[in-house]
Amino acid sequence: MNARILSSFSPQAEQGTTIPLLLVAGLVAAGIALLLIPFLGSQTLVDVTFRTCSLVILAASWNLMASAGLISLGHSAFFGLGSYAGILTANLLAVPFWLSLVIALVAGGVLGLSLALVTARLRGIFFAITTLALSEGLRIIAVMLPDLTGGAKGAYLAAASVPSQMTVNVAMSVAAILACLGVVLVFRSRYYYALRAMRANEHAAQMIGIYPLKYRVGITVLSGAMASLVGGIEVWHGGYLDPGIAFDLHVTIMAQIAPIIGGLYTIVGPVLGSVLTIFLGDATRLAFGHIPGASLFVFGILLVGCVLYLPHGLVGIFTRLVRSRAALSQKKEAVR
Amino acid sequence: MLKLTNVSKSFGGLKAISDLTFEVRPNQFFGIIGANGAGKTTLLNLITGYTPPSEGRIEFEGMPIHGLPPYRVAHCGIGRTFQITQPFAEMSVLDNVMTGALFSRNGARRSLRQARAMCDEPLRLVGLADQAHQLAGVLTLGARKKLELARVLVTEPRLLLLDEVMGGLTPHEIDDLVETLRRVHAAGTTIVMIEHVLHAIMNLSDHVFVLNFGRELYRGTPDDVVNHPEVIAAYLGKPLTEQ
Amino acid sequence: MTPLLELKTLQVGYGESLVLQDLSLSVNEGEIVCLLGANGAGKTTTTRAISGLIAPRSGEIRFAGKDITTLPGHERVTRGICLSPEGRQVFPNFTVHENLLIGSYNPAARQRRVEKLEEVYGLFPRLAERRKQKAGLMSGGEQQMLAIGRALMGCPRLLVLDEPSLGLAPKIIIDLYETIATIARQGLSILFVEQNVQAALLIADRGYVIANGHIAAAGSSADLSKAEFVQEAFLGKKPVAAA
Amino acid sequence: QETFTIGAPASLSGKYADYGNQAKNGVETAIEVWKQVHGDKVAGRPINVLVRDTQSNNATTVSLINMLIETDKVDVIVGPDGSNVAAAAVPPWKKQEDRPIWFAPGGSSSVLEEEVGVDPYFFHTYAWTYYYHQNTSQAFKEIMGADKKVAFIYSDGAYGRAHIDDAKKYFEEAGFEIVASELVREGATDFNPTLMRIRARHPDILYLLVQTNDAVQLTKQIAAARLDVSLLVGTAQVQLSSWQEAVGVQQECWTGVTTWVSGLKYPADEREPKIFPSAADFEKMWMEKYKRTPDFLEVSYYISTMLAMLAADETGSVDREVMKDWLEKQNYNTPLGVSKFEKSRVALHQAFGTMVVFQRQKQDDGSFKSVIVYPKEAATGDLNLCK
Amino acid sequence: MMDLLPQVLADSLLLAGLYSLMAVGMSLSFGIIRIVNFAHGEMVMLGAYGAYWLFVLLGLDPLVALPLILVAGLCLGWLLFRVVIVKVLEAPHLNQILLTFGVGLVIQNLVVILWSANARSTTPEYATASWILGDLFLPQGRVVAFVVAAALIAALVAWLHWSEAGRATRAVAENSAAATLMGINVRKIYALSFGVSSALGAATGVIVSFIITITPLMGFPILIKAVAIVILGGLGSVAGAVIGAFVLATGETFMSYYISDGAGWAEGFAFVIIFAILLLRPRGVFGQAVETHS
Ligand SMILES: Nc1ncnc2c1ncn2[C@@H]1O[C@H](COP(=O)(O)OP(=O)(O)OP(=O)(O)O)[C@@H](O)[C@H]1O
Ligand SMILES: Nc1ncnc2c1ncn2[C@@H]1O[C@H](COP(=O)(O)OP(=O)(O)OP(=O)(O)O)[C@@H](O)[C@H]1O
Ligand SMILES: CC(C)C[C@H](N)C(=O)O
Ligand SMILES: [Mg+2]
Ligand SMILES: [Mg+2]
Repeated sequence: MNARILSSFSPQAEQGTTIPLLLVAGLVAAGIALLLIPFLGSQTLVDVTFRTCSLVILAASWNLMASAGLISLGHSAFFGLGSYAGILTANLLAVPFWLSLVIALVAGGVLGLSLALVTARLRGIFFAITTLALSEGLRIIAVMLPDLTGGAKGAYLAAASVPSQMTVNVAMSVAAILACLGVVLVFRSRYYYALRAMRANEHAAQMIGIYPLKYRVGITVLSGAMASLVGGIEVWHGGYLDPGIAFDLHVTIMAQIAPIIGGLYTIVGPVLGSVLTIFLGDATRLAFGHIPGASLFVFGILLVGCVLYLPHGLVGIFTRLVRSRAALSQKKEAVR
Repeated sequence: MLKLTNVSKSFGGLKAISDLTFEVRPNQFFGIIGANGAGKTTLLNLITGYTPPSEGRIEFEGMPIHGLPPYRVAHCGIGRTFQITQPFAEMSVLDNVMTGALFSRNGARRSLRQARAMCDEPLRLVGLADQAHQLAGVLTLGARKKLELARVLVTEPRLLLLDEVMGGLTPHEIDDLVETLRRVHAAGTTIVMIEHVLHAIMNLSDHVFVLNFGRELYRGTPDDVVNHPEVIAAYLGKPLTEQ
Repeated sequence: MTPLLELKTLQVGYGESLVLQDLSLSVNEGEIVCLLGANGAGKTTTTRAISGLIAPRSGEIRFAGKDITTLPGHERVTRGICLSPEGRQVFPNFTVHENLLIGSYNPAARQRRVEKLEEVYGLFPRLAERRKQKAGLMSGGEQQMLAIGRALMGCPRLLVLDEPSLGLAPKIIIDLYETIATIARQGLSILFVEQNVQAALLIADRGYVIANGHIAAAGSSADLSKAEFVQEAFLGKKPVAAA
Repeated sequence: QETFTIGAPASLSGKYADYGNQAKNGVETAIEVWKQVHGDKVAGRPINVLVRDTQSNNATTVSLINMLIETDKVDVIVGPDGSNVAAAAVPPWKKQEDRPIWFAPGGSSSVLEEEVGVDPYFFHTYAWTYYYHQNTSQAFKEIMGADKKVAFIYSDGAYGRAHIDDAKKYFEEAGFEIVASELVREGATDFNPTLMRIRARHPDILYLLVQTNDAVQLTKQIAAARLDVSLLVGTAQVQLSSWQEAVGVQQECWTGVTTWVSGLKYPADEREPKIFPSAADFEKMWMEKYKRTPDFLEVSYYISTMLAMLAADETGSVDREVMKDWLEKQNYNTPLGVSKFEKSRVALHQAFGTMVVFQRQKQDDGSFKSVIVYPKEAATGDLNLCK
Repeated sequence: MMDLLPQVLADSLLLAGLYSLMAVGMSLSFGIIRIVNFAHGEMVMLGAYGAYWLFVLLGLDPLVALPLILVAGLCLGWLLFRVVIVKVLEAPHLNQILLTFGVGLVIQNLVVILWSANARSTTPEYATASWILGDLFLPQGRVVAFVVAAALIAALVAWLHWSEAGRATRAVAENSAAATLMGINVRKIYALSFGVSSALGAATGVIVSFIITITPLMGFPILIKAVAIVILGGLGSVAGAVIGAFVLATGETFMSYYISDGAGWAEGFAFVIIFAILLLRPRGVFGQAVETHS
């Protein structure tokens, strides 16, 4: 039992084919709750749920790339592209809500594909900075093509049929559930082994037959599509878009913070991390929001604290707890 | 089975491999020795696609493989270990081996469960079964060398290239490994082995190839090699019997 | 007389693994001591512990009568322990001359810099010829000379050499050993790690053999080269295990 | 007990923190004054002010608006500031069936106006971009004549993009010749290329359409470039004390256009003289409290907050229909002029669109003063040409 | 527009000086400690505020304040290293980036709390004066900044190459373990180089204090630009950073002069170059062999 729980949390999961019951149960319960909240919850709950789901997807998407050793400093590129794909197709081609989401999804996938192909030789910090450049570059394009994007003045969603807020909220919940399922599937498939092997050592990975580009493309397409989808949904939620919002570094940073304080390279880490990040963000905003600068100041301190004192995230703590308990029980057995 | 024709490799001005021609026949146990920097590791890198040869042809089972990327070479049925071990540090020993099982030639058709089932045998063979759940990153050098071997064995290569797998092992472990390799060989795997542990390589190989400054110095049976004056001068220093 | 260097029941490890389990040895003033052991036995780890690159888990290191167990590495240099590390570790983008200059970074050595430079250049004329060349472009053997010369620049009382003959041509190895003997005659103590056991035992006064994390054998060079244990493990005389 | 709740989303951190702080000062001062004058209650209810930080972030703003309306059930919204943030607040507010009355004392972008449309609950208490340029083009035409060459510099940010089209339109209509209209990047390190291009066109009037940060740097670079222009004009920044302090003596001759500037002569209101003192007294009060003259956002936030409280108190109701009807009818004399709401280009409720053109002029004691030069009835001095 | 060419070149040169100093500090801490310091922009910001307050409160000219601020920057960098950075020396790149980002966020908002978000600038006389040489027009402030930047970079290079401590610093950069064996206190050198890097950042702040606008958020655009330059030139190389700065400054200036709306696209130029360089020469023009595994 312990080993099973452990495997679902720890980065070095082993029982590849067995999905622990607890995890399944937890996920199903969380999924049902997520789907019900838009209908039953209070406005605050609905709002927090929406933002948490949004961050969960972004964090999971970022974490997928990171799992393959691809550190993205420009996740807002995907988010922003998705947002623009959503709003432009809705405004110019009058596509309905669901279709615009599909388009955002595809756009993100295509951007991921191009990124993977273009950066096939880059790793580590070099890949990271390319993504940063990608995001800033897209922002400049959006700013400099006002006839298309509305430019810095921004553009409002002018769709003929705006779905109800509840529909948009449900869409985000569904997307979050699908994203988590997607991640679970990836982490329970051969992909998971390829990703970790690539992250550890692309050289050696090749020698046992892994074609890194194939998996790199796969993962950036998936990850890009996920992040783009969030951008697409957010546009229908916010109804307004400008380049600063779309390609905001804040999106990237949040997408990184969540997995790091949750637990990098794990399934539940980004989810836990997102919940905690949203909580900390709201708490600091409510507690210190009336003093200029204070809310981000406190948030910064919390962030620094998390990096210093939770180097392996919440999951790390949990794993250590389970480990030491397992060790304890083993010792007891040995005594007997 | 493996055939090199006039293969050369230079790094800038340095000619690490010059004009090598040799052939490894099916089910041979082919030993390679040579001084440090003679070009042995470079040779393996050439065969497995990590560095393209400057000149020459490399064929495997009649197919040219020079210029193929490493993963394609691996899919052809060639496995190798690294002299400087390259474990996937954040994965457990078992996961390391499983990765091998999943992505080898036939791996595509295997489920995770099947791949998992294939790992026990190689782990047992190299003596890592006890440590299957440890993180590869914390293994000792010797254990890492064993892991290298297990990870490549599980891919069921037809040609196995070993780069100093015995370095870092105790004499006792070396003896065990010699036995293991003998069995792998007997089961039909062709093996090319680079080794400084002389008694192991002399004992296992049926053919020994001596490399010196990137060139062939001599080749022959182990007994021929250890008694050849040039080999003694370039590599052994003194006749084996005097050592 | 208290020994210059004394290691008492030292335990050293990396991460979860313990490499040296209970190691004690000593080096007297003006003595040449060699350290033998299989690959991965912990020889390098011992030299790293002595020069403070890794902290022991327990045990004691005494130098010139003082406890230096917790002294940081750079301060040990000031006290007179200089290491020529495994794999040479020269500063590749520094010129040969700069490498030597940085060797006498510690204040005591800085005062004797000119004199020491002359001494090193005298010892290795090759370095003098190449003083303006970038160290990274030097041949392996030249880099090894540089590493030793650099360690000498620090005006050591105890010179620790980790596999100084690695990558050197046999002829240079002979030169090197003569040099080591010369240095020792000037009153310096030397602790060196060597794979080339025969040569090592020729110039060393005493030797230690590390196995399984402790000293498995110790004694004068003459005794050691006769010991069956050493012969089996290092001199290739062990009959191949008939399993 | 039920309260009268004012939701005040303000950008207290992030890139608009400067504006957010002014917004907060305006709202808080209004509450303070109200309590001194009318006691602790509005329409018989205790006052509850929720100042919330948008962090200059659009997503946060959307959540804030949703929560203020649905969870906090605010009776009015005052804010937010900063064009992007204000723009982002529109859709979530409009989406709510029972949206409360919204005072917008910040955003000037006509994109925002178009999106709000004829919504009856939207009350704009600040000038739209086109007011700026109607006023300046008219002022300069009357004072200098229209046979002048104008060059515009606008930023690629929301501010510049929102202004440039209207600016060109009105100056062209007034008969000016537009010789250059140069885009600059927000936060660029060097504006010299742009200035050199403009120098080649020899404009008489150089008009900046950029935010304060860029304006500070541009002002200094323009001074260094020794452009031969007769008039330097800016929009929002010229009356901001932060700009004035940052550029020091270089503020000489800069001309601005705004709703509020020190030295306006609006009288006190007779019914509520303490709530709406004369412009001069208001300034005095502000000087006592903050040791400086108020900035324009502070004034419009103050007045908007006051109007919200009066609407409830006078009608004795917090019903938005009742308040809206009252607001449509009221007209106070405020420090910003008469508070009557009228139709603007698109939107239904617009007050304080009257703008004045003023110039920073050096006084004998070496200090600088904003001299109002247009409209004539408000003028306190003449427009000087720059040397 | 060819007659503008001398002016274009002069503008490029002056801008390049500024960019060089922005990037060199950042490059230094990466080259020696292997840390991409995302709080470097905040060092610049603090330097600018330092210059501002000394200017406003004590009437000190920024150039007079420069030595004081260099020392203060050094101390602050040293302290920052000792208190937080040292704890992530061995951590993955990602944790380091996030940590320094968090530190930047804290500093930024601390400044907002202490001094508000108002825009500020220092106004020494040379900030708004200029020299005119024939057709050539040289803003004094920028010339001053260029001279200061050049002098500081020259001093840094001289220190690195000819002083004992500088040599030790380079040794640490090349091989920190071997440096210990030379008797060099590696931690101290790390702290020192982080301090020097911060001091250079603060010095950048001083010279931009009379050129661009001082706000709590001014650091981020500077950081992005510095990152671009450092990547262009190759991580960890001072010469590379200077060359990268020249490439970027020249490109931006030319675009602004010769392309309509070029000023708006100019920043895009940096990113196009980054892409091109990374694709053609993943280690930058002057890159040292930098480990690419994170
Ligand atoms: N990438 C490279 N660039 C330049 N020179 C190289 C490179 N790789 C290897 N060399 C050089 O080529 C020569 C052969 O190296 P190789 O690693 O093949 O030796 P080896 O025979 O495996 O030695 P050892 O027994 O020490 O493993 C050496 O001199 C080495 O320095
Ligand atoms: N940085 C490290 N992290 C973890 N384990 C290490 C590390 N360095 C060495 N080891 C392990 O410690 C053991 C002893 O290594 P050491 O380098 O001291 O051996 P050695 O006797 O010098 O061997 P060689 O003859 O190969 O140089 C080896 O098993 C090695 O795997
Ligand atoms: C906040 C205000 C000063 C106005 C803002 N700059 C805008 O254009 O909307
Ligand atoms: Mg080799
Ligand atoms: Mg060793």
